[in-house]
Amino acid sequence: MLVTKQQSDYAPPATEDPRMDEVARAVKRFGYQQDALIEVLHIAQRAFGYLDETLLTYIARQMKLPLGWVYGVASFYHFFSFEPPAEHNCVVCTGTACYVEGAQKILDLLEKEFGVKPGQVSADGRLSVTDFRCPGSCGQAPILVIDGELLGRETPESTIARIKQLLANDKQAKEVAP
Amino acid sequence: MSVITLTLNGEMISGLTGQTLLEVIREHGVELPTLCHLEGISERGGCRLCMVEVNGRMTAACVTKANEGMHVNTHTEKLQNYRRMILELLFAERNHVCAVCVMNGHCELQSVAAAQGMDSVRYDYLSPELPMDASHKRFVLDHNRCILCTRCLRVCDEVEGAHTWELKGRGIHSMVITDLNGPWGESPSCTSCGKCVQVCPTGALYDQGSTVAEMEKKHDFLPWILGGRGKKEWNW
Amino acid sequence: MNRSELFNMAQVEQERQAKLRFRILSCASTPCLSAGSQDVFNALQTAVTEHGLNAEVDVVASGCNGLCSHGPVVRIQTGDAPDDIYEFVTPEIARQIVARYADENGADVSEHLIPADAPFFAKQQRIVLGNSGRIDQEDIEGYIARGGYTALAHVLREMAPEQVCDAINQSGLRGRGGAGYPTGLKWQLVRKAPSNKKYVVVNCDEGDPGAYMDRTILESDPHRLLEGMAIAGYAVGADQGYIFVRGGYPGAEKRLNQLERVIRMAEKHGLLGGRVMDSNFSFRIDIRLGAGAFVCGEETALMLSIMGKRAQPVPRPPYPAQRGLWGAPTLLNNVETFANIVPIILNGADWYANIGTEKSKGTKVFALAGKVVNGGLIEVPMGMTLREIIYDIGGGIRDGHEFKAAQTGGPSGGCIPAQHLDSPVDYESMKALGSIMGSGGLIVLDDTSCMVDVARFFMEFCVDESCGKCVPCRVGTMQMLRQLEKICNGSATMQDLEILEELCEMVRETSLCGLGQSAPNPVLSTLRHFRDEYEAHILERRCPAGVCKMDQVPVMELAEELPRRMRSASGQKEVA
Amino acid sequence: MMAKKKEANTKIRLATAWLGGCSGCHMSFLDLDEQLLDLFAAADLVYSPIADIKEFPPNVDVTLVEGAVANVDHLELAQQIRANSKIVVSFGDCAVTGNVTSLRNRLGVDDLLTAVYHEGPGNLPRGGEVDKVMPALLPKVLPLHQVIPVDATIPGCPPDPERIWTAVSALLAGKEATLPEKMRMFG
Repeated sequence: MLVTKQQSDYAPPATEDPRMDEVARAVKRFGYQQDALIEVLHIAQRAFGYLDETLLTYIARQMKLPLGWVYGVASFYHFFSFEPPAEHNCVVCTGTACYVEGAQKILDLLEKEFGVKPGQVSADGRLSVTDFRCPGSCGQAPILVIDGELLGRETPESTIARIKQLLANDKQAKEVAP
Repeated sequence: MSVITLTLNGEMISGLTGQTLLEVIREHGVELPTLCHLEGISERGGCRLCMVEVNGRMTAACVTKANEGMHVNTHTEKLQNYRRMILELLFAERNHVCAVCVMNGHCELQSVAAAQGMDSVRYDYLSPELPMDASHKRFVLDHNRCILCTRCLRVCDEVEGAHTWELKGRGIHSMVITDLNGPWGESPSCTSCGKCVQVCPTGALYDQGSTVAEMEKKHDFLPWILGGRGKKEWNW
Repeated sequence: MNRSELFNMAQVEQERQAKLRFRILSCASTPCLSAGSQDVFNALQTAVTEHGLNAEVDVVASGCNGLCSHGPVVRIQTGDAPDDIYEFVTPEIARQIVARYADENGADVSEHLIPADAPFFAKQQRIVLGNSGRIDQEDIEGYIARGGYTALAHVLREMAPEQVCDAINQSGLRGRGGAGYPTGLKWQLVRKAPSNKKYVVVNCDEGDPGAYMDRTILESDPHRLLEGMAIAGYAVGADQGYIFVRGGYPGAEKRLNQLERVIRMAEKHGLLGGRVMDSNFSFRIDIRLGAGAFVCGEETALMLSIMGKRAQPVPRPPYPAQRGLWGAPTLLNNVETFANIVPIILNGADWYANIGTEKSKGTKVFALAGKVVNGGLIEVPMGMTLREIIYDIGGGIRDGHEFKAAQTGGPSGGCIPAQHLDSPVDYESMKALGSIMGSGGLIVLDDTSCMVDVARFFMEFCVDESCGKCVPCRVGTMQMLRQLEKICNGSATMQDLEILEELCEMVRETSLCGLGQSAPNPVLSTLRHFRDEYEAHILERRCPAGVCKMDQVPVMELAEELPRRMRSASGQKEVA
Repeated sequence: MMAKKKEANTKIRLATAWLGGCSGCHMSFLDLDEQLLDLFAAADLVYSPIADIKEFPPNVDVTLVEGAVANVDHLELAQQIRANSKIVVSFGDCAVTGNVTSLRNRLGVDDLLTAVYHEGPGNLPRGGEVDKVMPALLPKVLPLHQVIPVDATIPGCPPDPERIWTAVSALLAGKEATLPEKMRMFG
């Protein structure tokens, strides 16, 4: 039988990556229901850190959805990212309470110190800055989340100090390692 | 289907249950401007040009079912003013430079603006930096002229059945894309049927090689196909 | 689990707790975590072990006590005496607290003890938050010991579905998501909609940037939500519920796992799932994740998101009560609304209808934040004045500044100035003042805030959150933002203000969904109450609060300004 | 003698100005051909790029402005025009919409100058062009009505003579220059 290229392409591509298996298991767990796309994307992003073309193609084929559909949904929601994450991530809450308490000053100083605006990654790929609304800790505003750690009542200076410390620790660790 | 009676601009008119207000209004010879609406594909209700006042409240005629006893006004001063404002917003959103556009003279946005008396744009032109995609061997996509009406998405999904087109992002950053945001020419799902190009109201989609004012579009094929397939007029 | 098993379980847990010397509830909700409450919790556990009290003392990670600005907060329950609540607890203080309760001669920790009559607590009426901070975040026993699931038991045995809808209707409860639609009416609509399949959805996406009521209720007292949803399911004839909850925010994963465990726990005890409490009623609850889109506050967008699609609202009608999820009639309420159901059933519709004002019944939870002394999660009867909320509960403005405005309703709401501080807080009064009740964000602004800048902040948010489907919202918000930016940087003229006002009206009237229709509200309300600030920016070229940079000039003045700028730039170069 | 002077005084004082545009609108204006005779029977041309008049005169009745506002000279002239004209008409798409002139708006002024004067053929030494050689460029090219109030518009790139005549003859007759739908199209 003649198998055209298109047909063979449409099967989910074979993969050795165990993280892909995790995604495949998730699709299966949701009974291949197409309406679970957002759940599957959450799981995929957790496993890979971001959503690249291979991964999105894999999901589309597993769930039998048009490619554009998957991309359209993933790009609609701010949580999903198509770029690899930086080594360190500093999330600054820009919700109303944090804004009122000076979150913009934190962002301004971050840009001045590290040259990174919200949504950007530093040139060396080590630090990304994200703005986010909101983790729901308004009583402790302004709020930061540095590498997953939730921090309240921060100032521009304390933020810079924390990040410098973080970057310096890496350097030390690298110097010790070899 | 039963007959319903409603008031259109002070006159009693009749329509059928299930019809949209837009259908009823146009049947009675009152012209409403539209951009995202296209007969033969689903309604979107996005461009808001067909806004009318129903019992004093504004609603888009294309997505509102005609109901018994509705009082509909289509051309109040406020509505006319809002329509011009919406057109100004569209012209300010992207880089609509009619003079150097392939669709100059045939463009729906251009002619709706002229018809509605939109003589200038008071808002800041946003002048976004937008790419063009000329990777397809037959067609070109120019985001500068796109008004995000999504006719291309709908015709591709509903008539051609390929679902090549999608929207990416949201809000002011929305863009039409093919598949995973790759070059159109490399789209694995595109059948190059060209329906999207023909239904596009502006110069966002056009034939390779056309130059200023050369591109014209025809969407007569839609009722033809939809009558044949959808309404099962082709019985062989 | 049937009715008698439920009561038995409650009794066992009550007796167990009664035998303890004391219980320590350490707040583990997000604000306290950001203040370091995990370390406090660890210190408490270690200290209890060191005192050899493991068998006699509970150390529990609890939900929110409300006083988030003073976190970490620790609550001590000692028998029948009123609870002691400690603020600003550090690991060291935590050890001292344990020592104090273990042995009367321990160090004095009263400095951190909040007086029992502190107005922050005394002026509140905690119904929705009744269990919050008083029970373990997860364990079902604690909830059942406080009467949990008896409302569901009662409903299933004693009430017909219509009676439940009627009771909710009689209570006068209105939707707490913002618009204030009568909850009972909505339930009746779904109940009457003809369909074999119906759904109950709770919106816990909470996109308002500055509000965290819903997440906190979900964290602090999750079983109450499940019970409320099950009652709703029974009343409207649905067998499937969805909790639409935000994923992806920092700490979300832990919360989601917790919620998942809570649902499984309720299923394990037969309080959810097939044949609930041995009745003929079945009700499953699943979690669906949001991924960061404020527009999901619009019900049609929310349902699209649950169905895994781009959350672009579709025109109504049809309303979700007619055609919702997968075309089936769907009941959609927010967390706080569902959290009100259990107390209404337990105490009766009349009891509830006696709280609040004529048209706004019951209590409202607010996330009080901004420039107040006491920020946090509060619950007050409807009709309390803003002044009482801000000055009595909130303790007034910090650092000797002047109150300027209260922002309610987030990006869809508005700002209420000082002259209206004595207005009662209810749906109608807020609307009359040009704001909305909203879901409960309440941000207090002082004289260091520029109201034009606040309007600009919210418009930036709306631009970011517009789904892009309809032109007025997609481009109109962007153009409004442009005008506001011009006002804030000094380049605006009075004509720009006119353009802005005209756009506000157009976007409000022609947008497809609630997001666009309400996007101009922050501008309209600040224009209404603080027009002088707008005019100072434009006519006098100054920002009265000193927030805006004002470093640009109107186009007309560029003829002089541009050559000057260029000369100074090239002059600097020559010097360098 | 007296009669002749009086007659001259009753003529409409017409001006045309050329800001940031290609002069195509003026070419189209000249294409009015024999209608020009009718026009100048009723109007005096008191300022125009096609007439050698240095200063924009006072008390102008109608001024047709071609081109968008791209630099400070345009800005100053636009202000002079407004101050000295009863009726100001945006003449052609550049004045009405910014059109081709505004295509540069996607670039920053510095990048634009670099691209044109330094990266293009025949490199010039850097510096000086900003305020010695050429007038300072505005950050964005603007349509005329975003700089001064405008009373009427004649769209088109260029507007064809028919449109120009329809608008101008209406203005000369003291009527509003409202164009019919077909003549309102941009482009």
